[in-house]
Amino acid sequence: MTKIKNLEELKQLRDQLLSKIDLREKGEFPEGRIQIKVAMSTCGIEAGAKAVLNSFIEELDKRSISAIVTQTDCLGYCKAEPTVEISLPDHEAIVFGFVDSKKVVEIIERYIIKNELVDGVITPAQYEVINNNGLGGRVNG
Amino acid sequence: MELIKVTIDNKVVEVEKGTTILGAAKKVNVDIPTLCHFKLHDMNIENKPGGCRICVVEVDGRKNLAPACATDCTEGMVIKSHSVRVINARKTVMELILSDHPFECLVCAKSGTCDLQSLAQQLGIRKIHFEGKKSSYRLDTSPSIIREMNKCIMCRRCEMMCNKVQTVGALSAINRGFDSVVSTAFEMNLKNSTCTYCGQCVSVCPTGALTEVDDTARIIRALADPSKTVIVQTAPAVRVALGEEFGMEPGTIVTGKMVAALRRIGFDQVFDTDFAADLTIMEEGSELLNRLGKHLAGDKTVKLPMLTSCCPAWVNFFEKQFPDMLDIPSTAKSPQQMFGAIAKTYLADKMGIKREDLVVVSVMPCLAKKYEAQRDEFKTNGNPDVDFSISTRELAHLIKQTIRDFDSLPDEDFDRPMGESTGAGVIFGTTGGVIEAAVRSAYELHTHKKLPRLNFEELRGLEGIREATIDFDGLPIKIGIAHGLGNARKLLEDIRAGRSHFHAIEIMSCPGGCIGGGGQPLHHGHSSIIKARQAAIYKEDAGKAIRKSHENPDIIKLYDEFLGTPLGEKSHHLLHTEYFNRKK
Amino acid sequence: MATTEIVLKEKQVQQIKDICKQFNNESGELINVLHKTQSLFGYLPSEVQVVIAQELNMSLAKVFGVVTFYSYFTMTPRGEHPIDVCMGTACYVRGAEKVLEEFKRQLKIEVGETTLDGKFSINSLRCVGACGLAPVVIVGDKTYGAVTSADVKNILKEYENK
Amino acid sequence: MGNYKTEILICGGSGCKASQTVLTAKLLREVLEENNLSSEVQVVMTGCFGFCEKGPIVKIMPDNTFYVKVKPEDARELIEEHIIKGKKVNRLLYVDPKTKEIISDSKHMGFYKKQNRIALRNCGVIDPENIDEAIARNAYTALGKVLNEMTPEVAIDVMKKSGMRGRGGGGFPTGMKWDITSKSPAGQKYVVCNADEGDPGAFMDRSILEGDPHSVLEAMAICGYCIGADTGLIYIRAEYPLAIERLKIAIKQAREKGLLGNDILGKGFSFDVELKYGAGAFVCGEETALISSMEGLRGEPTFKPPFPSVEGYLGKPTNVNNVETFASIPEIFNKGAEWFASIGNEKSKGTKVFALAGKINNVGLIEVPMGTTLREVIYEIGGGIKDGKKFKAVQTGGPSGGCLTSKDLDTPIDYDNLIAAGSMMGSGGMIVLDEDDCMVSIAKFYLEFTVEESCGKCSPCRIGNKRLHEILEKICKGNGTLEDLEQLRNLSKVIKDTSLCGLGQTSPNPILSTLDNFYDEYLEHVHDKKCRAGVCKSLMKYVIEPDTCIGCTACVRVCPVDAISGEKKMSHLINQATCIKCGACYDKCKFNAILIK
Repeated sequence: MTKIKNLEELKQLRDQLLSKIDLREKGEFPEGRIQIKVAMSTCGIEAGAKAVLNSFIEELDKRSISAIVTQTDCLGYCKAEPTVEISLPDHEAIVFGFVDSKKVVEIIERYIIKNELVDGVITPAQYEVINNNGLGGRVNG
Repeated sequence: MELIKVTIDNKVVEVEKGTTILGAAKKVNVDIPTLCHFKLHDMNIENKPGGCRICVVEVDGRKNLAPACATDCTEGMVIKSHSVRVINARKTVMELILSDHPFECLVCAKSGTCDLQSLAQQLGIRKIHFEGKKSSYRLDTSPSIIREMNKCIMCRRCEMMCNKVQTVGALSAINRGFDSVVSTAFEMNLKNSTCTYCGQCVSVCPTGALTEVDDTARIIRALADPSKTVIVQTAPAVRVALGEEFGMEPGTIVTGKMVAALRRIGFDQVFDTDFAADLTIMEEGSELLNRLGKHLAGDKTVKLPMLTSCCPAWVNFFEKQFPDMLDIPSTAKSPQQMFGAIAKTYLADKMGIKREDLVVVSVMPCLAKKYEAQRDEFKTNGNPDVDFSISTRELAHLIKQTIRDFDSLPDEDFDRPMGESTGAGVIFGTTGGVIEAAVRSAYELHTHKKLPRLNFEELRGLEGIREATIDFDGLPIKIGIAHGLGNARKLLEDIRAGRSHFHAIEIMSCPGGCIGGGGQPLHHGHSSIIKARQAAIYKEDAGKAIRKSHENPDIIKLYDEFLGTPLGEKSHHLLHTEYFNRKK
Repeated sequence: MATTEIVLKEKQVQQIKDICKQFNNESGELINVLHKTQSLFGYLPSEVQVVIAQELNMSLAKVFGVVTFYSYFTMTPRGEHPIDVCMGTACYVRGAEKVLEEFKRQLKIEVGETTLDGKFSINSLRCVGACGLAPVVIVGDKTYGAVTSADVKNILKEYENK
Repeated sequence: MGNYKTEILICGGSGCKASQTVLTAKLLREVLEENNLSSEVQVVMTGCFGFCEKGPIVKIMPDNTFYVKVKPEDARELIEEHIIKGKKVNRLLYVDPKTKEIISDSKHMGFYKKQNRIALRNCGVIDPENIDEAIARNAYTALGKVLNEMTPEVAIDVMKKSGMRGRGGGGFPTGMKWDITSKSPAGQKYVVCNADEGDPGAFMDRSILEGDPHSVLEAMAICGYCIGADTGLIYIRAEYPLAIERLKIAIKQAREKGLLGNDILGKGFSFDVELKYGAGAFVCGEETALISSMEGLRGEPTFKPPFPSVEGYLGKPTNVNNVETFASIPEIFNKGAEWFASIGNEKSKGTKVFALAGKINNVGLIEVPMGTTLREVIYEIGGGIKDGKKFKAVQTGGPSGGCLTSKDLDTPIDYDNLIAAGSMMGSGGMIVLDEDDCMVSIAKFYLEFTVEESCGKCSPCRIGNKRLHEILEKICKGNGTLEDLEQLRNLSKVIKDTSLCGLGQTSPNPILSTLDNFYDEYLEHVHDKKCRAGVCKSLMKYVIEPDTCIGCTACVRVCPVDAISGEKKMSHLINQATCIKCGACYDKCKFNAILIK
């Protein structure tokens, strides 16, 4: 291990290392952060939810966007799997259906970065919370 | 030195910064009782653990009481030494201490001289409001010292003496809390420990926890036995301290009364260890000259410096802790043992009795002498050269048991031949005295010239380690003096490391030498008493007609009639000894 | 001290000497030396203390004074299955004393003692920091939580045939 | 690194480790491996989360899900359900005892809501064995800031302005202590961290060292810079092997990074830290005794003055602070003295960590702003008294402290208020007592502790505490008299007034405060020979209520001395002569048929 020579180096190192505990920092204080929940129930996994989750992490990373990407239980809309719930700060959470890797890029580029409307949104009114086992408990938080 | 003002019991006093409340109180004659605190001012010896909490006083603005012995005065301090709160606290603490102390005062060896007892009296303790478990320890009896730790109050004075002053390390506080006590390693018997029997622990113990083995009853029995002839020898330091036991001023010389008392007690002959001290000088002085001569002639097998060997605790010390250096001390026996060896041969012959029928008693300022007398190498067919050795304190007890008025006894002289002594023999009783006596004789024996002076001020004093160079007519003799085994250790370690430049070193185990011995009347921490004894020793010396050992006519006669020459065959056999590795 | 006398093997003496040397034979390091030595021997018999005193050039009485001051140091070997009963306040108010009493009763030994067969020894500890599990008993490496006096028999049974 | 999608934090504090979290972590990793998830999910062993009652704690991030009482056998389900399926394992989630609502975000739990974690900021968050995680959480930036921007005087001034007071018990202003040590003549000086946590029932220092050792090391270095010391010593209990291990790792890693050693951060300041071990002596928490012990001696205190700041370790000026004090310090420099001073109340600033234990629902380690009331701590954070029993008292300050009662519940907790109420802050032990606790026995318990831990140097503590304990034993045996009660009070006062060190000066507090607050209970013991809590064996007996006993024989089977007899399905009887009052039957009886009389 090389020695840290001065305060600047220490601060640089700290900034690099932040990613190491990023998950914890973000998870503890999700308020004011972009939260992406990928439904990972059996139906979701079959429909490719895992690949979607990975794409989100990769694509966000590429763009250096800090977001909390978690998995959640079935969002109750099995026919539209893979489904993803996205909540932006100061916005109502919305759910996208039939998400694939391409859609992931679109959601990031357009909805997350530019805040434009993107196709594939299942409006909240269309479903109810069926299973309160979902991570976060309430979807409309 | 910065001066600060404090108020004690409404009296304003100015003291130097760094003065304790206790010190300031003394200045204005306010008596604050102490128990664990102990100080020998002139010898840099102090025990100040702040543990007993008897000396607590009230200090304005302080939330709890302050121990006067350990609290330094600060500017403007206002102190109350006997407020209701203080008195209540002191009495309660005293009662607590007594609640863990046997109530055997009437039959305790320390009764009458016990600090705890007098303090209880001073504080007016009439009832002990607490009862509960009392500490219980095994009685430990050694040849010299008895440890009865049920009576220990954890003042830690003995521990301080044994470790800081003497560096003997036989004692330490052990366990903790209520079970804590001062003890030996593994609570072994003192006789198996590194103890040298110097008795300094006994001389500072405020209670009956540490006392000497009392041999007076055995002496009374011997005196009553018609088949025995009982003779006694008295060490030089005894005569300048014994008077204290009878209320006399410290430093009072009671040689004549002591001799008279011993006769009245029933000793058949009363002799003087000073005679044997002169004999020691003959042997030790000759040995020094012999070793010096060989050394100067280039004989590398001869070790220098030569160390004196008349102090038995010192002998125990190096046998137990420096067994690699057994060839450095002089082989001359101590005066007590030279006396015994001569008494049981030369004297017994003269008196026409068998050695078994001659009982030799010694009165010593020392507890280690008891052990020394019991050493196997000082016995012939199991019969010891010295049968019993008692301390100055024991002699006082013996006198008190038999004589009503010590004060009004006439002055009497020692018996001859072993009662004749010189000033050189007398000064054995103080630190620096043995080497001064040796110088007086060695100079003349070496140079064959008369000494230009008799008093060697450069060898006197109470500094722990002293050194001086004495001109032996062109030959500078470098002399070292140490008293207190801690100081002795320093010189020994120098020798071991090859740093020592001395030709001869005098070592006395007890601070002050024999005048401060473990068998002396208790000085209760007043170093002025030790100083007064020292002054008396030199006064006794100055008053002697003969002040050089080799001029003692009875010594000259002894060599003529019996021994031959110093270091001769007979001398070697009777007056010299060997040392043993007693390290465990 | 009623400890059985032992004779140290030369190798063991050397081990103690090595430990002392690691700490530069400094008497100020006595406590560290005692820790290391105790972890080697399991306890600090007098023979061990003799070597330490010699190596650190200090009085044996002082070494013994230190050993007997600290409750962590022991001069008696612990049992094969040392039982530590936490007597921290949290455990005490949740009944640790009864548990301790029961261990003492079952094994017929006092705190700090070892059973004659050398199997068990009992010690009381001051707070092991597992207050959520109070009362806590540790046997060897195993921790038992929420122990009641009725559990004692079963806990001992686990070790009886080991 | 940084590529993990999920992290499973599992408590590696001593308490939870006792519940096999090492095994749980191993199993979690194995199941992850089985499912090829090792590269996506990381298991991190952290320090203590504090909520010990519910331990072992497992927290999954970034999902922010807080699982409680997780056993090794739960590992598979956690991975297969939560990690793979995204399904929370409900049975391992925390249920609010009042609302019965499932809460998975710890911030919303009563236990955490009112807490403000400064000293504990990294505990349960980072892997204490990985300096990178500490650095990511700002470790050593405060040191860097001090070295770059401040002279020692300025830095000491920050400490003074922060109002920080020693968290070890006395509450001496930390800045002032540093100032005094810095002004002692230059030369060798020492920074000592007192990690000899001896209060039975307090374990905050251990948790901090186990969970966030770097914050202590960093603060010691800051202190070293301020007072002019290049050596730090941590005096730590040998009974804390895990904390020792983690400290050793932390010191090694800090040295490798150049954050300890020579020329730290290029500013020419050198500082290193060594460990010294305690060996089981409560009195060594007292700083002069601690120093004696560090010097290899018996841990006996010495009279002050001289204070360690003037004459300490090896006779050199020494600054002694405790673990919690040090752990709070980097944040003071990171966020400013004003920030710190804004927390707490008038005379006590910042936060204090308490070890909440005893008859309370939420046992654990908490950190609250000074000035929080006892009621908030006990009822909101602590979740109230266990088993619906009645609150009786809360003991703070351990063996040096006292008992506070319901009348003190709304007292804001700070140094001065606790003393005024007859207790003290101490190191932060907080033991809640209920109606089943005998206050005389509680006092006796503490005195027994003091008697065992007294060093024996001064007579009032050595003998006086023994006598106090004996009197209490006498009272508990039913042999006490009214004079004994008077004696207790008088002797207690003298011991406080005359003892040499803090141990003896405070050891009678448990007696005095219980005498003040529960005199009627003492009177009952003495006068009526009755122990209302049924704790004092000599003053109680177990009897079987014949009407309630159904003769299930459960008590017979559990009785260790065969004192219970009776036919099956018939009411049983306890032979009082044989009964040893162990209480096993009482604990066992499901029908409340055994009564304490």
